[in-house]
Amino acid sequence: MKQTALTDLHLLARRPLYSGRAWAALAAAAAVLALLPLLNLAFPPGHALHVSAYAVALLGKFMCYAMAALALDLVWGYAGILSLGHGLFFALGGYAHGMYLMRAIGRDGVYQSDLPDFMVFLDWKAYPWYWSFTEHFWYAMLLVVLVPGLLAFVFGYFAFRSRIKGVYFSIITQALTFAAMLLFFRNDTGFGGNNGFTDFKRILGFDITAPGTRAALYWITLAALAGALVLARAVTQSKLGRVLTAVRDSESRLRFIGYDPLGFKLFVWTLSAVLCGVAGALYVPQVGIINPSEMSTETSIEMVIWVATGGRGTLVGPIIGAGAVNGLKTWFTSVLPEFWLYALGLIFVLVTLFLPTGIVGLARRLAVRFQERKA
Amino acid sequence: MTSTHTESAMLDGGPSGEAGYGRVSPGGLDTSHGAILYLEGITVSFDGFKALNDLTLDIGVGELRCIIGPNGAGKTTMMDVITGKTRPTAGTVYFGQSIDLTTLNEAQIAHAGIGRKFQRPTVFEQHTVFENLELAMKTDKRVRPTLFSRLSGEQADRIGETLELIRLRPEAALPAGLLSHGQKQWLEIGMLLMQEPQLLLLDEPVAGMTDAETERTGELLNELRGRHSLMVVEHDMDFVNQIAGDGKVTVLHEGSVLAEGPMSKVQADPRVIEVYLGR
Amino acid sequence: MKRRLALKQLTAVSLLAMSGWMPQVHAAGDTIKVGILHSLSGTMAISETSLKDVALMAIEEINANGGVLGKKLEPVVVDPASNWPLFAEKSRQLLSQDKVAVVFGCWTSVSRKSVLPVFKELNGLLFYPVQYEGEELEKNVFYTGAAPNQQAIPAVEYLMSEDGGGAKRFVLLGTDYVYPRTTNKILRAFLHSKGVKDSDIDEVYTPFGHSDYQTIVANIKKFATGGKTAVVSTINGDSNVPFYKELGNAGLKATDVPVVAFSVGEEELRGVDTKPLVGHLAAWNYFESIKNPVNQDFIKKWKAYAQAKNLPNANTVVTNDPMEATYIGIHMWKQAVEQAKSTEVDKVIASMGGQKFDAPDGYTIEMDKTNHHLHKPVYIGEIRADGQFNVVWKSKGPIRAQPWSPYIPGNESKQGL
Amino acid sequence: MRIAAIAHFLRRFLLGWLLAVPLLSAPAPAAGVDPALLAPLAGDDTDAKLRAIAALGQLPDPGAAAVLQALGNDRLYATADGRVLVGDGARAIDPATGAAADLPADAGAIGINNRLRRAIEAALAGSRLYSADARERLAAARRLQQAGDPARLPMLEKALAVEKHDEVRGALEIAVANLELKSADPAVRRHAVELLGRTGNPAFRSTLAALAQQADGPQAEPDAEVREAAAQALRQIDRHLATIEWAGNLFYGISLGSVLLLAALGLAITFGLMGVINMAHGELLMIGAYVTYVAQTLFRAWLPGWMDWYVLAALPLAFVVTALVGMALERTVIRWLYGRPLETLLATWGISLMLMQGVRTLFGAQNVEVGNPSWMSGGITVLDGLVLTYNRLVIIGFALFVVFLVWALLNHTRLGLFVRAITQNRRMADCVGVPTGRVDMLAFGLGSGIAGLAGVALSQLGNVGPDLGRAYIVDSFMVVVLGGVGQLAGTVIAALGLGGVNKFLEPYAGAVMAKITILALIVLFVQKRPQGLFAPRGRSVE
Repeated sequence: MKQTALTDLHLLARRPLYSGRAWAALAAAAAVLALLPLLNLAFPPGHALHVSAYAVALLGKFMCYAMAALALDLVWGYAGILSLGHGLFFALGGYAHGMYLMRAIGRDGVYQSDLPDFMVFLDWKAYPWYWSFTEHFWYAMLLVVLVPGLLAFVFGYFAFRSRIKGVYFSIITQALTFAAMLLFFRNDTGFGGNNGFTDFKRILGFDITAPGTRAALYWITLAALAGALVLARAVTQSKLGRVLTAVRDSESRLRFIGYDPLGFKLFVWTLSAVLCGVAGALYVPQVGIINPSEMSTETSIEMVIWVATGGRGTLVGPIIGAGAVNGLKTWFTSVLPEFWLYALGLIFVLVTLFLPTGIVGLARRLAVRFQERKA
Repeated sequence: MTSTHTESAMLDGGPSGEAGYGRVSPGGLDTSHGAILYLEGITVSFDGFKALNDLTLDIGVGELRCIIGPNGAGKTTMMDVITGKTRPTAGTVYFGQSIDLTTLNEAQIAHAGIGRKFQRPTVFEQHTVFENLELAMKTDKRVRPTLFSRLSGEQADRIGETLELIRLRPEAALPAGLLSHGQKQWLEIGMLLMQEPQLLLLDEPVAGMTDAETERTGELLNELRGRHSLMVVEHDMDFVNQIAGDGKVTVLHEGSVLAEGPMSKVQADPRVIEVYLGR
Repeated sequence: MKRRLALKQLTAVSLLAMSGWMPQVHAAGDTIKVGILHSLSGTMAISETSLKDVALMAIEEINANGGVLGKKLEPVVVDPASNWPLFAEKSRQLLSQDKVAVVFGCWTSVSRKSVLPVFKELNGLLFYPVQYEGEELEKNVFYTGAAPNQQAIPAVEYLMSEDGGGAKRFVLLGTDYVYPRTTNKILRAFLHSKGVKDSDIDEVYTPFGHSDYQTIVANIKKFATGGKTAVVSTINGDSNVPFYKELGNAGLKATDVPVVAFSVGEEELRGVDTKPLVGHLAAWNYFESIKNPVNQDFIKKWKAYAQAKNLPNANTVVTNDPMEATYIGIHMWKQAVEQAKSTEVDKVIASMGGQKFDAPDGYTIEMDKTNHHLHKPVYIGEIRADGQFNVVWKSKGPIRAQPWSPYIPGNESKQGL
Repeated sequence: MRIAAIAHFLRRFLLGWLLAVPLLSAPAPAAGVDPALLAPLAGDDTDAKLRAIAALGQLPDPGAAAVLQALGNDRLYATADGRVLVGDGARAIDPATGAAADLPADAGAIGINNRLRRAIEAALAGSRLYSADARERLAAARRLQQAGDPARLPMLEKALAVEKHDEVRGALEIAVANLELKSADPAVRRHAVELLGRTGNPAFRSTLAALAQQADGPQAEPDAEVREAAAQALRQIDRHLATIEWAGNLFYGISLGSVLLLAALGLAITFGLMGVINMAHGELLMIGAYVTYVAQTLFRAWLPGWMDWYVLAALPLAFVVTALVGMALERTVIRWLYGRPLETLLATWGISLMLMQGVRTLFGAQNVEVGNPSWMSGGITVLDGLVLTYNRLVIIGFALFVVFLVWALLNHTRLGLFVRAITQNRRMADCVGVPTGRVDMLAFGLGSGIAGLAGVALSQLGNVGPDLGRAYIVDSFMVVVLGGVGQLAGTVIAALGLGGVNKFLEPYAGAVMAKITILALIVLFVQKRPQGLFAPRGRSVE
């Protein structure tokens, strides 16, 4: 009898990444998304199965947002660290990639100079040091990971070491992001000031506006998103994931059983920042511009709202949330341009009041009720 | 040692220096003088108010020590000092002969082999009973090992045994938040045991328990006696009588030791009667 | 778990529906769609909202007169919310979803820059109605606002003239973005050519939405002790109010240190108590106070429209340069379409050059044959106590735009497309 | 504050003409300004106009002055038949005859430019030197100090000869000295230079600098002693300038600080005490500002005579309105979110979006015009050179007043007691019978109301538009966090500190870098003191 008992304990111990059905559903969703660019390329406009380039581009953008939301959910949903500064990491990733894209323009700029146009009108004669090597794609990719990662690590190390928690942490992340935004707004900083980077021509030699390139970027984004989801799932399912939730629920207790929260927080915080940076890097070539407004308070708070709407601490929720909120935004800004802010604002209020667990939470509750009805 | 810690903390964010204790103890702890914990002249003051005042006290290996005293006598503060939550304004705290606790943080102290149970039961309510024990289980608690750790068979067995011990086997898969008050108390004790500490600090372990539960808890502690050193802070005199036996009892008053000795002797002490039992 | 993901698919699909995957039913054929891409929310709404309204007015007017090619114009208004990536997304939507024949929109240079690639890729047509820094010439864009030589340089010339107070020293004060930077670069070169030393030029930039001008005004005062000084302000819309308030209260009167602004028009002055500002200057290609029948008619129409649609503060609405530029743009496009007998972008572009239009600015202005910019007259006005401008100087006639300023090295070669 | 305001108001009354807007219309001129003199004013020839203005300036006739004054305020009209009329509302007076009549329909206002304005002021100044009122004479003398026209020298000396008032004499002497620089006699020049040096007035810096440089300079100064004296004078002036700059930074810092303080005070209650991350705080400021605008509009319509006091009327109004809005929010949304601070962030963010759009729908997306009342426009000049603007002075005072108000409310009222009780232990307070619900509502209302008051103040400095709030929200949170949540004193010190540091950095680092540095400092500071400047200590921390 004890034997059987023990085995069921082992069952408790072993946690699969996803249930078989979940894997299937995920694959299905991914497949649907992956199909769209093909439909766009394969069928002529007007054909019933044609997907407009606009829709593809839009979804590509949303997937970048979704990835950022996912990253934010890792820290907020699991470790209970609310960041109002993820827009910063997103933008830094974007800028890192943007530097390469700017170099890739070559002499096709307005001034036919080796330098980007904004450096020309600043009368700069050469690239500042921090632009060196950015003409190499892979170095830029390295920066995409390193810059947000390092910043997050250093900032996080000091913040967590001095045990800054909750609202305080949120506010200083906001301060950091705001400062960074002001810094990037300055033309003298060397990142194009308010205009940021735009008018990209090519990436790795491919014309950046060609449908093929678009599709490729789209698929890469989709893959990255899926990868990020699996990775995040793996982390949260591991024992480390359980430590993180413990940090969220009772950090001091965790100390007394021998864990030092610093390292765990730092790990997930940095991971999240890196994911966010990658999302930003994928975002830039698809929307064709990166500028400091991505670091504005508004952007970061909206990210939080995507997570909240989708359901924090569920990983899939933020992805849905990012899609839903931005979808609504796109829709509203066209159908009721004068009043969409009312609608959006109201949604935020209602979600916080009546959907504390977000869309996913609602879905779960409905599911449960449904099953009870059946039983 | 602290330096190596901070340094390593920068590398992998985890306490590594003291993780050493985690691995080598109990053998590693030098208790050659028979005592496991020394408090010497501890003073703690918050903005002038002295919560502890030149407190001196030591606990022997395998001893079960009961600490009693009226509210505000400084019992909880003393535990805070031992577990590193509060730094003493003056005085030294030694764990065994060699470890100066005042230089370590909570996590390091926990690793060194001191477990603490709080006044209000604090368990991770979102986690299942099983997970609570798993988290507490003694192992390398740095980041990387935690990330890649898989639960081995005998680890699961140990959790199983503990579950039996604290009688929560049926609730293993329940979120801890759903447990009754007493069950939470036991779960917390269970978590202490999983840490395999050499010194257990128990802050009012039977507060709010039914008589049956209290009874059971007493038995539990008696089972632990000898295997671990225990320090029990308690108000409930009957309970103290039940577990203290002929062991030493310490009476705290206004932040320092008022009386010390077997229960019978202490209860007879007029000063103790005056400040505590009398009322 | 399962439902969670089922829900995911569902959202994905419904999202597609929203973003126009599902074949949309358009009342195409009997109307011509016209996109209007101005921020109605966010920081730029302050300036752009009235452009949206004036565009709608012009469209109504055209429709009232039988539309274009016998078809009515159907405005498609979207709100890019002062968010540059959203500008790109929205322009893509207008061009590829709504299939608009032309887009009127954008205010800031960055918004224009962010939509440019889209217009190039989808070969769309954009009319950009705001004065800007030049240094750009795109086949798909017509610039109905002023290039630097149609606004900045005449203004500075005036300041140096006797009537303008014969300024010897200049404070180039601007918000830190591309328009002020480039304009000031051009002005500096121009001033050099007039023999002004660098020591007599002070270039100052403030962040967006800067609201505390105490230090800067104090510095201007200090700088002014060095000789007859004038301020050339390229401060972006919003920051002007605190700047002028500080200026007025610090007792810097126009008679001591005149300020000429390129981003302050009637619309902006609605938000300021103008009494302390009397005598400060602005340079535009149009002022509401210009007296001529076309303008009176334009103003009358606008006020009537505001009343009819009861826009906020309808009784105090004013007209300004970008509004006029929008108005001109729409009408010129109409003419071009009728000449080309088609709304096809390439044909329209071809027939745009040389279009003439009797503009409210009192001239029959012409779209340049090659460089996509208008020939515009230049007016310099002093702020009056009633928030209007008192024209103190005007160019002999319309001036041809120089998008590639000769004052920027390397531009000599560039002319036309 | 009120008394000073009134006193100043009267002063402005007399100085009215000097400023762009006169507070009373010109006195009707007596008969007899030569039409031949007036005619050119209607013409297009600027030089002729200038001559005419100068000529009118020389006339003792008050009518001439009235004409110039009217010209200066766009109230001088020219009829089709070339007559020139002084307009006064619907009526007009013909300065040639003094006859009053209705303003003819065909009469158009005569436009002028800055050049003419300068000429007019100078011309008027000439005649004003003999005004009965010392202040007018002083102002005129000051005006003439700037004009470098030697032809005026005799006139000035004549005036100086009869002038009794010391201050005016001083001013005149300087004006004379300024002209004497061109005298042939080195001794005179040197005396003049020394006099100018003693004034420390930066206005003369450039002239003196020219004198000080070697004889081959543009304004060649042959005499070495004079050059030396000039250099000396120059040093005096520069020293003076330095002091002014320092004092200036101090003042700017304090005034910026008081603005931050006002903006943050409301938040110090809603966020600091009640723990609501109120992202709509900025919008409450904005509402306060818009209430001011409405009050102004109402006064324009109904009490034009009392325009100067509309701000005072706006204060209670703004407080009530924003307080009501705040309470409404608290009742409908925030009350459900206590203890979930991060959720309040999201909800209030949504609310702020709606409030902003609401204002756009009501008042339009454009900024609205809110004017300073006359007693808040302009400024006083101290240390001859540093201008302290009245609106900022008033706002500094107002900020202190509001701080006192809040302090009193929190520490000397029952409500305050309850609020503090709840912030320390909500459940306990509930148990001892504190009506937490009502107190929450009132406290939130109080915080919002104070934001409203701040909005009134802000409307006097910057623009009033839908985005007003966004500009202040981040700064406000910085101030509260830096000061230490729930610490009123901390908030005050933090605000003033930030303002000061910012303003002392700005001259060196520039506006942007100054702000960035500040934010960086805050981030670093919070590392050291996670609880802010004034952190609560003891066992209750964890």
